[in-house]
Amino acid sequence: MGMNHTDDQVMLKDTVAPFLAENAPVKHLRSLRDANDQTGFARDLWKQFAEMGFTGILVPEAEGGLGLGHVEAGIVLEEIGRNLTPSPFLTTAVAAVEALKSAGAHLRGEWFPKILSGDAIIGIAVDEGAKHRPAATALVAERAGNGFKLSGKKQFVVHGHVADMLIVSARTAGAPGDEQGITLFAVPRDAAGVTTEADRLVDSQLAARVTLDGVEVTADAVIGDVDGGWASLTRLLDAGRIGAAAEMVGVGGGAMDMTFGYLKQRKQFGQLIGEFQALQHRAAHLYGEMEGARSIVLKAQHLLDDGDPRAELFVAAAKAKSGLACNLAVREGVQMHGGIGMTDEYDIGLYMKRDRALAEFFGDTNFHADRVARMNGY
Amino acid sequence: MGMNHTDDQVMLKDTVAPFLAENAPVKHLRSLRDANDQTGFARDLWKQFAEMGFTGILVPEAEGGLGLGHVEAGIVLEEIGRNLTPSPFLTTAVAAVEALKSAGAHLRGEWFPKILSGDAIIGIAVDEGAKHRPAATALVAERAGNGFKLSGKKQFVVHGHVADMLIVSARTAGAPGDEQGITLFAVPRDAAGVTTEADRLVDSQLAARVTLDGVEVTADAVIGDVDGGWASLTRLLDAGRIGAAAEMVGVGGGAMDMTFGYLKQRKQFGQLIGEFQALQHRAAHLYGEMEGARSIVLKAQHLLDDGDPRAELFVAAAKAKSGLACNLAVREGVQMHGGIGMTDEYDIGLYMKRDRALAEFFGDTNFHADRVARMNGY
Amino acid sequence: MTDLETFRKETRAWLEANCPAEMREPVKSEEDGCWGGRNWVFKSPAQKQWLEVMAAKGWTVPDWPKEYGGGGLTAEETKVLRTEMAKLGCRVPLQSFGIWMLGPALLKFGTEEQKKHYLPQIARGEIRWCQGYSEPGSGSDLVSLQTYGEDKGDHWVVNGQKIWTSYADKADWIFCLVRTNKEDKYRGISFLLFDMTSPGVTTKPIKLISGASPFCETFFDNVKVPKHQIVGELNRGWDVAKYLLGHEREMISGGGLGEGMASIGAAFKDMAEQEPVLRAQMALFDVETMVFRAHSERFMDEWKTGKAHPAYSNLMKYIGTELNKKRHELVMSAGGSDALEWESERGRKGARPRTWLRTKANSIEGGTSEVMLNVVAKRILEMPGA
Amino acid sequence: MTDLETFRKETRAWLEANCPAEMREPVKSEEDGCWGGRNWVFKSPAQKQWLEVMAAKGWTVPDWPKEYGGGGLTAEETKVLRTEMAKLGCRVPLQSFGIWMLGPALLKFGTEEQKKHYLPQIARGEIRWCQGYSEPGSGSDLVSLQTYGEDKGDHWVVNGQKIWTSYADKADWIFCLVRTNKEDKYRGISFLLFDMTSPGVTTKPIKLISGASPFCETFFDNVKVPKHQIVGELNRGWDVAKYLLGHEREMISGGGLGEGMASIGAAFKDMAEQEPVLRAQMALFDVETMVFRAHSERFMDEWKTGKAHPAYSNLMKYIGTELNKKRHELVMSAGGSDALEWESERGRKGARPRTWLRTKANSIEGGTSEVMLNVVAKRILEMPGA
Repeated sequence: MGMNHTDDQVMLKDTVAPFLAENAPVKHLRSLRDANDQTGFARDLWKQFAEMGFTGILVPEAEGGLGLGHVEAGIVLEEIGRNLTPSPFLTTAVAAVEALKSAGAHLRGEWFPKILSGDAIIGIAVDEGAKHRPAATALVAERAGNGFKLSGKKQFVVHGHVADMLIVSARTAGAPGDEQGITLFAVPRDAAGVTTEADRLVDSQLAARVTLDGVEVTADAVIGDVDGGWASLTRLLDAGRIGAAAEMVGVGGGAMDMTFGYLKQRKQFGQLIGEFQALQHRAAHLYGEMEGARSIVLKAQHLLDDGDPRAELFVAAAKAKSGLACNLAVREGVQMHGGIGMTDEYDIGLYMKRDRALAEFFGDTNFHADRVARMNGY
Repeated sequence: MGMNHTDDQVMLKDTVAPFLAENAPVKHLRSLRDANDQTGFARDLWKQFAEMGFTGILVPEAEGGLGLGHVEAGIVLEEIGRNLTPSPFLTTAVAAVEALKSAGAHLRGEWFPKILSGDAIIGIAVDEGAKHRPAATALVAERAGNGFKLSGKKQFVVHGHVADMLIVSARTAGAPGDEQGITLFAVPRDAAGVTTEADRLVDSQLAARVTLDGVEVTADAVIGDVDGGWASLTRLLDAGRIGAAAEMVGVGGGAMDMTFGYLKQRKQFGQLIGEFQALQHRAAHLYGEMEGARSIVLKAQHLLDDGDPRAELFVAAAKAKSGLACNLAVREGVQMHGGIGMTDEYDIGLYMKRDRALAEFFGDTNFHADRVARMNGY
Repeated sequence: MTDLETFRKETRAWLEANCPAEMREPVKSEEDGCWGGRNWVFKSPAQKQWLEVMAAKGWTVPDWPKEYGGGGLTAEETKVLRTEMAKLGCRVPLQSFGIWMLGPALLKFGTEEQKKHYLPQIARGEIRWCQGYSEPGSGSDLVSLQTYGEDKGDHWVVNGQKIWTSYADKADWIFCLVRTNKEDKYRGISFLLFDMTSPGVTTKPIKLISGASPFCETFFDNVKVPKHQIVGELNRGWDVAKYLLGHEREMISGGGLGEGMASIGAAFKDMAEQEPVLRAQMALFDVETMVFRAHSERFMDEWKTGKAHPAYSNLMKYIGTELNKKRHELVMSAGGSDALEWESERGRKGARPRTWLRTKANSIEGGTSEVMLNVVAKRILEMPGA
Repeated sequence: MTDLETFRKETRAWLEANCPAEMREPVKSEEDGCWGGRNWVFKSPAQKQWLEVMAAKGWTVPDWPKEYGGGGLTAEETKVLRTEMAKLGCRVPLQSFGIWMLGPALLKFGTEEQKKHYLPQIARGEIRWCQGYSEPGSGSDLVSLQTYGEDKGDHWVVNGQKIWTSYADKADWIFCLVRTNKEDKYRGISFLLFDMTSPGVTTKPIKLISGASPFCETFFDNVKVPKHQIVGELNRGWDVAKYLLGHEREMISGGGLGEGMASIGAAFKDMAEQEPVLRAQMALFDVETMVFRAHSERFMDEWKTGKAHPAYSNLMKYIGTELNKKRHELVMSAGGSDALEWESERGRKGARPRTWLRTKANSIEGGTSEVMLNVVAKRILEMPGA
C-alpha cells in the first residue's frame, strides 16, 4: 500500500468528511463568532466527536480507545481544517493523549475515560513567550513535601480557559534553554493558584494566558520523568505539530478549492478569470505546493506511527512545509478573489485567519526549518 | 536633479555605450575565449580605455585624473556588463584606485600615472577561501628590518597572473576574524616569492591563485595604516562592490533586453510567445526587479560620492539586490529562450556565466544581506 | 539669497507663527485627520484654526491657481512648503479625495464655471467627496460598469450600484462613473457629480476581514442628476477616470513609503536574534525595503523631470503593495502568538492582525497586481498581443 | 515462505554469483555506462559479461514478455529485482533509449513482426537508438514539426532537420516523427524507424553552455524509409509520440530523486555555519527536498495503484526540475570562487559549474515548465479555456 490510504482509512475519511461538512461547516464557525460565544467551540459537537469515536482514535485499545495512529487522527484534522471547525480535538484528543501515554496509571485512568466520553477538555501550556520555544521553559516547579509547587506564566493555551486540565511544562532543574531539567505536569484548571485570562484570537478561537501562582500538585501529577520531561514533551509536541500540519493541509486545500471554483465562475474582461494563463500557472503551482505538503505530512504520520527514529525530522519538515503551502493558498485565495475576498461576508478571509493561528501553533516554518538544519547537523 | 543623471553623466553614457558596443560586444569575448587567450582581456582595448580617459575617472584631478565619482565609473561598468566585455577596469581603475587614495605619495606617484596611461594592471588579493570573508585574513606580514615579509595564499585574484601589482591584505596583528590588525600592501607581482597560477573561470575570464612565500617589501609598500588597514580595505571593497553591482545591472539588463526581444520574435502554438500572459507577467516582474537594482545601485553610488556615512549600508544592499535581480534575469533568460538558450551558440548563456562570477566577486547576496542585518543592529 | 531661499525662510517663519502646537504633534491614528465637509466636527479648536489659516493662504492646495482657492505656488515652492512642514512636524491641514483626485481632474477637464464653483470649496474643506467607480461585477474590468443614467432632457435619472466607495456614508458629494450609452463600452461612460443627499441615494458600510472599514456599498434608485454636473464631454468620462486613476495609483504606491519602511530586523531585534531563519528573511527584506525607497526616490525624480514612462506608476504600485504585504507577514511572524490577539486591550484590540489583513487589499484596490503587470508588460515592455 | 520471498532469495543468490565485482562499484561518471549498439566498445570484459548474463535471463528488460527478449517478471518481481540489485550495488547492465522509450511504444503500438524483430535486439543491446522529435521551429509546440516524408509508393523520402537528438552521432537507428500529411496538424504525423546509416542522414554535435553534449542536430536529405518501418497507423504518429513522451517525463522527473537529494546543508556544513543567510536558505531547501521525496514516493504508490491522475507526472516533472535547478544554485553559492573554475584539475575541469549549467535544461527538455503548468492547469485543475 505504501503511501496509499488503507481501506479502513478510506472508510474513516468517508465518515468524517460528510459528518463535518454537515454538522460543522464554515457557517458553524461564523455562528459561534457572531454570537460572541465565550467557549470557543460547541460542546455538543465535541460530544458527537466522542460518540463517533473520534476522540479515541489515538487512545490505546487496552484503555478503551481505537488504538489507531496519526494517519487516522490526520484524516479528522484535515476535515476540521477544511471546514474551519472550532474544536478541542487537536489539543485534547491528539497532543494531550500522546503526552498521557507516557503518564502513570493514575493519570491515564483518570483522563482517558473522560476524553473518550467527550467530558474532558485539556489545554497545552507550553509557550511562555510570543514564539514557540519549548526548551526556554522558565515556569518553576519546586519540590514541596512529596509534591511540587508551580509558579510562572504560560500563553497561547488554546481553550485553556475552559479546560479541565492543563498539561504544563515546568523547570525542575537547569536553566531556561536547557532540554534537561524540564518536567511535565497535569494540573487541574481549578487548582488553587491557577488563573486564566481568555483572549479571542484572529481566527475567532479563544486562547488563554495562564498564571500559576504557587500551585501545589502531588507527585502523581508528573507525566513522564522528573527532570526528563523532554521526551514526553517531544511526544506531545510532535503529535501537536503533525496534527496542526494536517489541519493546515485541510485549511489550504479548502482555500484552494474555493479559489479554483471562483476562477471558473468569475468573469472579467469578457472571460472567466480562470482562462488567464498567468492565473492558471499560479493555480498549478499552488496545487503542486499543496500536494507536496500533503505528501510530507502523510510521510511524517507514517514514520510517527511506525516509531521510526526519523519521525521528528519529518514532522519538523511537515510543519514547515504545510506552513508555506497553506500560507500561499490563503494569500493567493484572497488575491484571486479580488475585492470580495477582503469582505467579511466571504469565507476566504476566514481561511487566511485560521492559517495564521495554525502557523504559530507548536512552532512556525522558520522555527522548524531551523530545527531541520540542526537535526541535519548544521 | 536628485537621482537623474547630470548632463555630463548623460554625455559620458552617450560616449561609452557606442564605444563598447562597437569595440567590445559579446563577440569580442567569444573571440578571446575561442582563441584560448591566456591574458583574459585585450590589452589594446585597455589602452583605448586609457585614451578615452575611462581609467582616470576616479583618479583625483590633482593627480591627472578626471576626479569623477562612482556614478561615472558605474556608467562605464554598466556598459561593460551589458557587452560582457572582459576588462581590468573594475579591479584596476575602480577598486585599486580607491585603495591607492589612502596610500602615501610614493605609491600614488608610481601607480596613478600608469593607470592613467593604461600601462598598469592591478590585482586585488583579498580572498583566502572560497567565499569572500575579508576579516578572516590569515596571510601573515611580519616585520623584517624596516619592512615586512609576507607569507600566505590568496585566491580569486582576477587578472592576478598578468597584474603588475597586487594589493594584498595581510595580518600584522590579531587573529583571523578580527577587523583590527589587518594591513594593506602594494606588492609587485614580480617580487621574489610571488607565484601565480591562473585558472579560467566559468565566464572565460582568468583569475589567479597567488602564493606569497616570504615576500619582502619595504614600509613604503603599506597602503593606509599598519594594523589599521581595515579602513582602506573597506574603501577598496566598497568601490569594488558597487562597481560589481553596476556591472551586474548591465549584465542583467543585457540579458533581459535580449530575452524580451526573443519573446517578441519567437512563435510557438501559432503566436508570439510574448503574447502569453504568464510570460508577460514574469517579464514585467523581472523588469521591476532590474529597475529596483538600478535604483539602489545609483543611490549607493551617490552616497559614496557624497561621503555619506550610510554609504556602506547602501553598498551592501546594492550588491545584494543586484545579485538577486541579475540572477533572476539570466535564469528567466535561459528558460524563456528554451532549448536554444542552452546552446553555446547563443549569447544568453554567457550572461548566466558572467552573472555567476560577479555574484561571488566581493561578496554575494547572502553575505551582504547578513551585513545589512548587522549594520542594522541585529 | 535666491528667491527660493527667501521663500523658504518666510514660509518657515509663517508656519512657526501660525501652526498651533497641537497640530505639530505626530498623528497617532487615522482619527486624527481632518476631512472637512458639511457635517465635520472638528476634533479641537486647533484643528479648525489650522485648516482656516492654511485655506486662507491657499496652502491646503498650494500648487493650484489662486483664483480657484489654491496657493499659486510653483513646483519648487510647493516642495519647499512640504519640506518645511515636515521639518516642523506640521500635520496636513485637510485630508480630501477632492484634493487628491477630483481636483486634478476638474483642473484638466472641468469648465470654467465648474472650476470656480467646486475648487474653492474643495480647497476650504467645505465639501467632502467620495468616488463611485467599482461595481460588484466590474472590478478590474471597470469599463464593464452597469450603473445607468437615462437621458431625461435636462437631467439624467441614475440607477445602479457602486461598491468600495470610501466614506460614502460621510461624504457630501460623489464623483461617479455612469453609463450613458449602452452601445459603446468605452465611449459610453460619463463622469457625473452629484449630491449624496439627492433622493434615491443610500449607502451601506462594508465589513472587511480586518473589521469595520470606511468602504460602503452605494445604491442609486432613480437619482436625478442635472446635466451641468457632468465633467468632460458626454460619453467620454473614461478619459477623466483614467486620468484620475493615475493619481490614485501614485497615492497608493506612495503609501508603501514613509517611516513604516524602516529596518524590520531592528524593530524586532530580539526575535531576529532568537530565530536564525526569520533573521535571514528580515535581512533580505531590509534589502528590499532600501531598494524600494531608492526606487521611489528615483522614480519621483524622473517623473518630475518628465523622464519616467507614463505607465511607470503601475510598476511602483505593484512593487510597493506586494512589499507592504510581505512586510506585514514578517511583522506577524515576529509577533508570534501575541500578534494573534484580536480584541484584547494588551493587543490594542487587534491592531497588528487587523493592519496585516488590511494590507492584503493593497494589491487589489486601485488596480490589482495582475492588472498592473498587464499594463507594464504591454505599455512599458511593449509585449505583443491584445 | 511466499513465492515473492523465494524469488527474492533466488534472485539475490543469482546476482551474487553472476554480477562481476567490478560491476558492483559505484558509477563514477556517465562514461561508466554501457549503451550497447553496433559500434559499442566495452569498457572492460566485466561490462560485456554483465550485459550478456543479464540479457540471457531477459533481465535487461525484466518486465517485458519473454518472447520479446524480456524476463517476463511481474511488477512485484521487477521491484524485487531492482531492490536486490540496488542492495548489492549492481550497475544497470544497459542504458538504452530503446528500453526506456521505444520499447514501451512498440509493445503498445507495434505489429507482431515489429515486436519480434526489434524488441529482442533492444533487450540484448544490439541496436542503439536515438529520438527524432524536436525541430528548430518546433520546441514546446512539437506538433508544428516540418520534417516531411513524401509518399513514393513502397517508401517515403524524408527531408528536414531534427534537433536535440541525443547521441545521434553514436546511434544505429532513429525513431522519428515525420509529417506525412501537410493538411492536418495533429493527424498528419507518422512515427518512423530508420537506420542512421541510410544515405542522406548527417549529424552535427551541439555544444551547450555547459560544454560538449550528447545532443546533435540531425539532417535528412532525401532519406529513403521503407513503409513497413512505420509504428502505428499512418498519420497517427502523434498518439505514439504522446505515449512515449509520458515515459520520458517520468524518467526526467525521477531524475531529481536519488542520492543527489540528501541534505545540502550537511554536505556544505562549514559554509552553512559561516554564512547565516545561506544556512537559512539551505534549511528551507532541505525541507523542500524532503517534501519532494515524500511526494515522489506517494505519487509512485498512487500511480502503481491507478489512483494518480494521468497528467500527474507533468506536475512532478515541473516540481522536480525546478528543485534541481535551485539545488545547484545553492551548490554554486556554497562552492564560492572554487566552484567558478572551468578547466582546472583542482576543479575537476569545471565539474560543478558544468553540472549547474546543465541543470538549466531540466525545465526545458521533455516539456518546459511552462507547458507542464499549462497541462496541470487544464487537465488536472480543469481550468477553463483552450
